[in-house]
Amino acid sequence: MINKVCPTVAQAVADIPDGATVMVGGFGASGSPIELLHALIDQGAKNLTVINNNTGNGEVGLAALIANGQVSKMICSFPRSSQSRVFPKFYKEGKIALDLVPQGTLAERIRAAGAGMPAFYTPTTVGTVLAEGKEQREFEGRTYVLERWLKADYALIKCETADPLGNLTYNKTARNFSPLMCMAATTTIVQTRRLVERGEINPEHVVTPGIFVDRVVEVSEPVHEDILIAEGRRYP
Amino acid sequence: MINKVCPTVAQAVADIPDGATVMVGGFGASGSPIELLHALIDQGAKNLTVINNNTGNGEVGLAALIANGQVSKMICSFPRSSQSRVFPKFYKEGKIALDLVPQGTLAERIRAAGAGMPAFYTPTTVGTVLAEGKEQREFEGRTYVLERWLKADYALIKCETADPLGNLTYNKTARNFSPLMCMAATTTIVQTRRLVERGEINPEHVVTPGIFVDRVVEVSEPVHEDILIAEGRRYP
Amino acid sequence: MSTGWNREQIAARVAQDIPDGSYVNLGIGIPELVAQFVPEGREFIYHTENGLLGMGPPPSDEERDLDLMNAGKKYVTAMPGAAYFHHADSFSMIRGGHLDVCVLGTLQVAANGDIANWSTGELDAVPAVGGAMDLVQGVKQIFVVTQHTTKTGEPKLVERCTYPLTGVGVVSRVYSDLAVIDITPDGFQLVELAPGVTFDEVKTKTGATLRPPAGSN
Amino acid sequence: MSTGWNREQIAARVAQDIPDGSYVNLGIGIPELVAQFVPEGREFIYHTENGLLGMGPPPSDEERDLDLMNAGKKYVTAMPGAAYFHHADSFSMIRGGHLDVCVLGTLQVAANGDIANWSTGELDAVPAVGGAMDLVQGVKQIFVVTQHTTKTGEPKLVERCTYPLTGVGVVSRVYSDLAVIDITPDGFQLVELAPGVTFDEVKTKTGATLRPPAGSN
Repeated sequence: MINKVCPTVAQAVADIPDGATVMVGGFGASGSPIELLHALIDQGAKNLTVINNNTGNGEVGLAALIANGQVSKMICSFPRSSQSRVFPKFYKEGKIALDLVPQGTLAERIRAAGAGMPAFYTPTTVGTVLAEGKEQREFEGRTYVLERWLKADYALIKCETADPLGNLTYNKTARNFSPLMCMAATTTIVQTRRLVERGEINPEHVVTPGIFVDRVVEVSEPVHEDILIAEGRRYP
Repeated sequence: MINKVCPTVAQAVADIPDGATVMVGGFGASGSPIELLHALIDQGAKNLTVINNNTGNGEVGLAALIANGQVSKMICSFPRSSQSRVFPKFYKEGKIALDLVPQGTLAERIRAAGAGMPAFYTPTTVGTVLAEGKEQREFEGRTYVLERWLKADYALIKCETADPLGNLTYNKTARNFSPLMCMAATTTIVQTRRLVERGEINPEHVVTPGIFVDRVVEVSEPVHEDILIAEGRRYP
Repeated sequence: MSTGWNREQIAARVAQDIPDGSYVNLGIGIPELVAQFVPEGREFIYHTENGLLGMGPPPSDEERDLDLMNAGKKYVTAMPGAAYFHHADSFSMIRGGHLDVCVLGTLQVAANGDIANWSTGELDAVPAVGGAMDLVQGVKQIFVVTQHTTKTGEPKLVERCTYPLTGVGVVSRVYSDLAVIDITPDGFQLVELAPGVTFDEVKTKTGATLRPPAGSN
Repeated sequence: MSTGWNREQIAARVAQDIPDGSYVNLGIGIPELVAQFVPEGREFIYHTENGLLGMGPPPSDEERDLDLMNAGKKYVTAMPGAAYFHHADSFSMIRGGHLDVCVLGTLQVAANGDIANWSTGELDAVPAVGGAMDLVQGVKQIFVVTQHTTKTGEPKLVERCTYPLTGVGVVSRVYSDLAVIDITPDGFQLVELAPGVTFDEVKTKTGATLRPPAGSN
């Protein structure tokens, strides 16, 4: 019987090596896999390239991973927000690199990697500095930019319900980039609020089919970034 | 209040003009919108280009539309099957054109149209006659073929549940190409087995969000192609 | 004497121009207020790019769900008939031209429809673009909402943007505290003045030629 | 005396080479039979390209659902833990390299791993390709199942395919009624003979050089 369940978050992230490219699900606080991120801080892998829409908030989760000096490069669309202090500081000090990608292009580049398509044309960024140096081409009288797929070695994902085959559902807007990242990473590691038996998820309601998932670990009472920040918490 | 409900299949397809490009959901018999197709036969639009994975079976549904002389070109991946007689006959008589597209490329070209991306690279068909005359290019040491988006004027879709906003769910493998076609057509016309109130479909379970749907008509006891064929039926 | 429209009045004016049944994406700031001024008898469906169609107003404390946010990372609600989806589907709606109207704030908007609203080009700032470049390229109509001038009195409606562009030739209409102005092939053209505002005042505060309304002399 | 494997034995032999936990797509014909011979202690999850992962065996008449078919348009069932999805997601699984094994029938398979299984190139035939070209490009391992020769005795394992290709250099292993044969950088290499079959017989019936098993003299 196939069983992708992993007993602890520590074991789930144990093999992530220095230099890995890691996708992290979530959009701001919603869908951020805080427990997996903190396990990665405990684990200590360095020189990581992290792909996320943002760069974390406060001094927990992704921001704490950056603060701990483990991330050498961020690929994201919106690296600053009202609660984002760690990344801007590191960036201005030259301690971290930034690859800025428009949000829709980021999503589609990740999907393209999961779907086996190395490149596609998009109208986004045409005529802007973000299109500079990129191939451009006209189709039917309109100009488009060539964008490449974006792969990762690992994805760290938070979901609502998972079964031992790795079928997943998400909660509301915590879905965001996560189903795409599951497709695009060589190894997809998922923390789930609820681990259910095989067959408990209606096949019509599965959002991420298990084929895209490698490890599932139950975190039944996940902390939430916004709550941790409101409480003034930091990690470690 | 937004209300996309249309009282009859006849009214739903009334404005499809001669020469239109029409996507038809379904894979073989499953998901085929027979009532909408028969309404289109009654309506009589001619010189249509039809996009479907197949070419219909027996002498009902899509096969009947072809038999009625309304289709000048089919874009599909698999135009013959054990129950497919009309298309092969018309094709051999030179009465209908065929654009043969591999199934995954067909799906992705339709999605690309819906997602606003005019072209993408895929490994499918490299080294085969279906890649002849197409642009090819190497990425990371592997060769890919450039494929273009595929749009339509109309999509005829069958679903399981719809609300007045056009949110849809499907039944099992009757889903197939339909969610993609809803995205890629200028006007998407849906027949639903069950029309429910706004709010009755769980927002987590919506497969096609209403933004992709223009008209919804309830067909509560749809006929099924396999049953009609077993009964030796033909239309009209 | 106070002249022109305040933030709420600008938002209400924008709402008048959105047809019934439109799918709408609202940016942060004044654009968010548009949702409070839907004209009688119309319904708009709100899209937020982080994966929700059918976004509703902010929740009460009891309603609040930590997993239900908008693109500005504020807590929101979902209306009956809403749908959740992932980011690729969400930006397919945007890029694929399925949204009818996007209302955005801006730093500058030019007479040729160019918009610059993501960066002031300062070299030591952290650049952040989010979904702005996707929205301006994909949504059928881009409405820009802005104060007519900066706090220091510089025009925000300009001949050519000096800040880094978000998109080229994409804006169709501008709503400021002073006026509603169309972007036409001939540049800025006045549609309507706010109460107590004169054409000459708007013209003086606009950094490019402003044509009078169509049909006027 | 009957020698070699029958259809079921070929299918059973293929199943031996599929690791536990594999995601598998089975073509029409002998490949379908593989599902009946899953070795003790292993579990395979079956994908059908029309939108189902976790496909189960054919239904009883009572179980039959007209909306639950496989890619060959036969009625099937769904196992506990199954998932439905649309065609773009289904072919993302294929093209994106997420499936482990695809078992396909063929017209010809060449010593360089080329496969021709979609068309005999007859000009008056209706061409039909389906998902074959996607599968051979995308799935990690392509296993081909075939009778060693045609009904008229022509070899189906050839130096170069003469029929229109489905894919170039994609096949890793061939299972015939006579033998299991690997495609190596040096061409066909015998892995295993069916009972009662000799190397020389297989060699004679193969339309290209057949090398003996690795390690043999």
